[in-house]
Amino acid sequence: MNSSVIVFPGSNCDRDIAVALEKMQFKNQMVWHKESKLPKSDLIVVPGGFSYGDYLRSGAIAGKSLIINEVIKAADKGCLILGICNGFQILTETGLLKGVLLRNKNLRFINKDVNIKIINNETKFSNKYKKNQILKINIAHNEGNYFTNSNHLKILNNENLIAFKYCDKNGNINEDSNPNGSLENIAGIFNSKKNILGMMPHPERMMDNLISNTDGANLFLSLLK
Amino acid sequence: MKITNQVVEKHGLNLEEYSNIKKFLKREPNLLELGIFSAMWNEHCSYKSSRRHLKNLPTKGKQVIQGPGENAGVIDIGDDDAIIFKIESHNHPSYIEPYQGAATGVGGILRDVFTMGARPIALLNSIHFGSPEHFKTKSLLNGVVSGIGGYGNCIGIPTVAGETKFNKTYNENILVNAMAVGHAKKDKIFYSKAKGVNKSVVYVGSKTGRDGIHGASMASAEFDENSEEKKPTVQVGDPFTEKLLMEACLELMKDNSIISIQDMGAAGLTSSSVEMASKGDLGIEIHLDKVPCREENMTPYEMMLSESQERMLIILEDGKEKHAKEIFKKWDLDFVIIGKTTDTNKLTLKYNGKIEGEIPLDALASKAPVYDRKWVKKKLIKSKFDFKKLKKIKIEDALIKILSSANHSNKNWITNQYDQMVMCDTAQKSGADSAVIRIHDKEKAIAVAVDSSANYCKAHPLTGGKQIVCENWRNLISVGAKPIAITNCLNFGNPEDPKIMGEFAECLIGIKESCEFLNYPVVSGNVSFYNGTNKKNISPTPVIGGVGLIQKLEKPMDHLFKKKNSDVLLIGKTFGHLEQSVFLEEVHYILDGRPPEINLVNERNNGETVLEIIKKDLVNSVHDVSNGGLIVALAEMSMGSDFGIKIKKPKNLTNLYKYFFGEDQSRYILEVDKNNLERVEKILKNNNIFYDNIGLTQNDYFEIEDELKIDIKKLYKINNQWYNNY
Amino acid sequence: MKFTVTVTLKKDVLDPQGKVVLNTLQNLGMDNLKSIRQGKYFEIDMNDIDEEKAKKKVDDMCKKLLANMIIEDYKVNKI
Amino acid sequence: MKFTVTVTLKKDVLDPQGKVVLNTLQNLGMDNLKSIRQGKYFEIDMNDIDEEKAKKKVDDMCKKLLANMIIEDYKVNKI
Ligand SMILES: Nc1ncnc2c1ncn2[C@@H]1O[C@H](COP(=O)(O)OP(=O)(O)O)[C@@H](O)[C@H]1O
Ligand SMILES: [Mg+2]
Repeated sequence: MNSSVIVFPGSNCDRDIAVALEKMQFKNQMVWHKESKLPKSDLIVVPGGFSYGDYLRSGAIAGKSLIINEVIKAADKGCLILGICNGFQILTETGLLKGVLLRNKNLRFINKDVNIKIINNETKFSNKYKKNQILKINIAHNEGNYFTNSNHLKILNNENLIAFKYCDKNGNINEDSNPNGSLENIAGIFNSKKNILGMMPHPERMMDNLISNTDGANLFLSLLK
Repeated sequence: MKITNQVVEKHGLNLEEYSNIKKFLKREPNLLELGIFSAMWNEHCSYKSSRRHLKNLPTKGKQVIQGPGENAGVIDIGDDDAIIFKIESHNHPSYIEPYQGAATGVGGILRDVFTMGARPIALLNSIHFGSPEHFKTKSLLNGVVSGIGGYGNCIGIPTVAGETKFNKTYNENILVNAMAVGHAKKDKIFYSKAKGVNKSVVYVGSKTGRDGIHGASMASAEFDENSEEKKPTVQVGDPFTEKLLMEACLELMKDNSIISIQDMGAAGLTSSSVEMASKGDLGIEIHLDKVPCREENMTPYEMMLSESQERMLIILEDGKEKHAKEIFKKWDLDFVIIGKTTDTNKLTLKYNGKIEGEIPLDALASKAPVYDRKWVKKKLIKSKFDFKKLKKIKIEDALIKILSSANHSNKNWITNQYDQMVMCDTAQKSGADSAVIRIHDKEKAIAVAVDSSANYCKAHPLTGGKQIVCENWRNLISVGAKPIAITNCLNFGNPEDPKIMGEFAECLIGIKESCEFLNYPVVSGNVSFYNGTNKKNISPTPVIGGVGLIQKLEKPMDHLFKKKNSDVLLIGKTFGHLEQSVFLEEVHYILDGRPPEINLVNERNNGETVLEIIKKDLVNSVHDVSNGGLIVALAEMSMGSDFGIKIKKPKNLTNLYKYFFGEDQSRYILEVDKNNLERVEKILKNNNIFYDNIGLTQNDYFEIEDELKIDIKKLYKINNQWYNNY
Repeated sequence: MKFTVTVTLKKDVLDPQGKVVLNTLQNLGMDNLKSIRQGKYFEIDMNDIDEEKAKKKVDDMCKKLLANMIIEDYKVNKI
Repeated sequence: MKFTVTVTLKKDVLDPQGKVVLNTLQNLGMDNLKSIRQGKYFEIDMNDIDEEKAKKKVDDMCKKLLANMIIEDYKVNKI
């Protein structure tokens, strides 16, 4: 499978995701944001980091870059798009995903391993996971507090567009297991066609038992199917 | 403007120094020149009080590629890999504006490391605050922590280790020391020494503003009526620009375009240009009208003394200008040729074609003042308290008091604000004795840790200096790393006071003794004097940052108990040294007596043996015994693990307080599986190591026979509440 | 020609920052404080001479970048 | 009684955010844009009846929390 990782000034998880993709045998290319054309890709990843320093609003300025128009076009044609952390924020800023990521409830940057539950395992991104499977996965963000209007929230629930929810290690989804104040503990969502996934946790950090665990690997394996 | 005595003094120069300036110039300096002398001759740049003492430190070793004298130290970790690292203070700015002060501290030290060609792979920090009750402490803590996190997180380098302490000695002067560690290829290391005449001098990075112009602030009254307008401004960090600058520099470093490169740190354009030219035995000519400025009407004085962040000076090979410019353009950064190297051995400053200042470089560098300041020795004070008269307190209560105190609480509240995982090579995060960072794409890893003990150093600087190096070495050993070299940040009070100068001199003697004996050279460092106010100096606080090597990272070693029914061995002798201990300080509010002595022979022997045992994969967990003594170390091994311990009461030491809370040095605790015990004991005996089998791990409880039994979950909770309640 | 722009969160959008600021101020002993909402503020200097044109441009900037119209409102003022 | 507060960086203090926003707007094709500086904005609702008292309180809030007096200036307005 061919993948492309978009690199913005201030992206800093671009190398990490590239390493993960290559480990899973993707043929990966890095794409600088000033480029006006995308290489042929089955998967486009918008990586984590602080594109443009998170200035103004996280993701806002990257959302206006040249290459993003190409990403939008590819998405419309059904190309798979994965936005991780800052990438998720950028995808909401472009409108490819609905809703917005607000400041964490405690107003502090949060980096820790949290548990998330697989809510929908019937997508191109998640078919290698079991439904309700609990993963341990690293988060690292200032603005991960997912918010959307009540209409859209209904759609998310009715159409099974919620990918993951924060939970505790026994799978309980409640305020105590919500690290950042996200609506209904949402940690990741799909668009209605389910070819776009935005998520705050970092699957690329969970690829190696020496460093953490391998709970992220199945996401990439799902995509390869 | 006329240079009066008053103007001279406001530049921090004394009259004798001023007359030397006139001698060197053979005339009176103008204001620009005076500002430059003031920047280069101040303590921070000239090391005038410390140089004589620093000279004595051991700085060489088989693995040292570059010792002190460059932007950072460089060590050899085998193959074609080098590690480049340094620690630096940003104490005063952080007290004035904690967020920006701490953030720019991180930014500054990162530049020191990537300017040498290294990609930074880890950040550490040592932060010291006043008493938690002091009215400023809380906001300083908040600001400093979010500033450190804000910069490191944004630029995408993991902040993996550090230390945080509270002590009223820092009420009016906090300490913020940041350390950066980078990785480079051995044959791709860049130095600041200029070479060749008529080479382009290039300014890259952010524009220059009126940030932190010291001299200007002091002399501002004389400038003009609008002096209020020209008040120095706080340096504001821009980690986003630094990230671009870092990537651009690393990109340019891939080929052979750069002759030399130097970040603009303290005293900005002045110190960088002077350093590059004087090291290369050349001259340098700068056209100040070309300097990219952020504000209108900036004067040459302001440009030369500005401490705007995220800037670099590069000397390029002939014909590489266009290539280099393209790289910086790609990263949206300023790139301007502002001058050239000359053969005049002078710093020549031109503005619109006119010479505004000209100074012989040796006057600024090699001939800068050096002082042999008076210093007095500190006597070892016998403790005055009577141990028998101490209030009775249960061991359990004392332990809980310590574990719930500000200084000994779990630091998750802080470290959760730092991205520790970005770059995906952090094998051991904060919370362990050392952090462990894998070298990308390789099997090997480095271990890093920072340490200080102001109480010990205050009580007896020589012993304290010795102790911190050993403690740092122990921390690296505990994760299975072979210690290689250190950097140090020496935070002291006013060096003009012989007592303070004595603390400095003696701490350095202590550091030197340990470093020499342990073959643990100093490769970089930084001195910060004048910490304190109105004759109230801080306790001497040298901070040691160590780097060690793990040849093959198979499983990271940490201090948490892994299984039940393992034997727990205490390595090293326990004498029961309670003077200057956490127990007396936190439980009885006594800070008195001598710090624990160090026997360097035992230190080395114990450490090398523990390392051997770890390498043979014979232990489940390892922890060194430090502040709080044996009981606190054992509690730390239980909290956060699923296993506790059942400790037998000691046979020979009758006083339980001394046994459990004594801070005798050179000790480690090992958790050993029953089936490995024999092999471990054999190694210990072969190496003549004193050890004791002190108990067995067990499920759920931290227990001392017939004395106490606490649920480890409860201990964990107790240990985790201070920050959240503060 | 100078304009100011204020960007504020829409009424039904959670304002975590404002809430924390409110709590903190109350803890600092500020009484009678009913509510506080936080937003962004911009001072924009335009070289245009035609006010109408300039204002339209500023309006455009807000829509295109400065405000996220899903959650935020904005106001433009000439000063 | 309602007040607005604007908090802006002091002149000469680096505004990294404003710089990036300016560049982006220019790249988006906004011409004649001379400068843009970003700050914070607060809307504060007070229960007080005495305007003077209320204003003094808001002033106090700015000094104590809302503005960082080392690098920022603030302005209070009754609306
Ligand atoms: N305590 C110390 N021990 C060893 N070397 C030191 C110490 N303090 C400073 N140095 C060395 O002196 C040189 C100048 O230090 P400094 O002025 O802090 O560097 P920079 O100009 O990069 O900020 C550096 O090479 C540094 O490593
Ligand atoms: Mg330097």
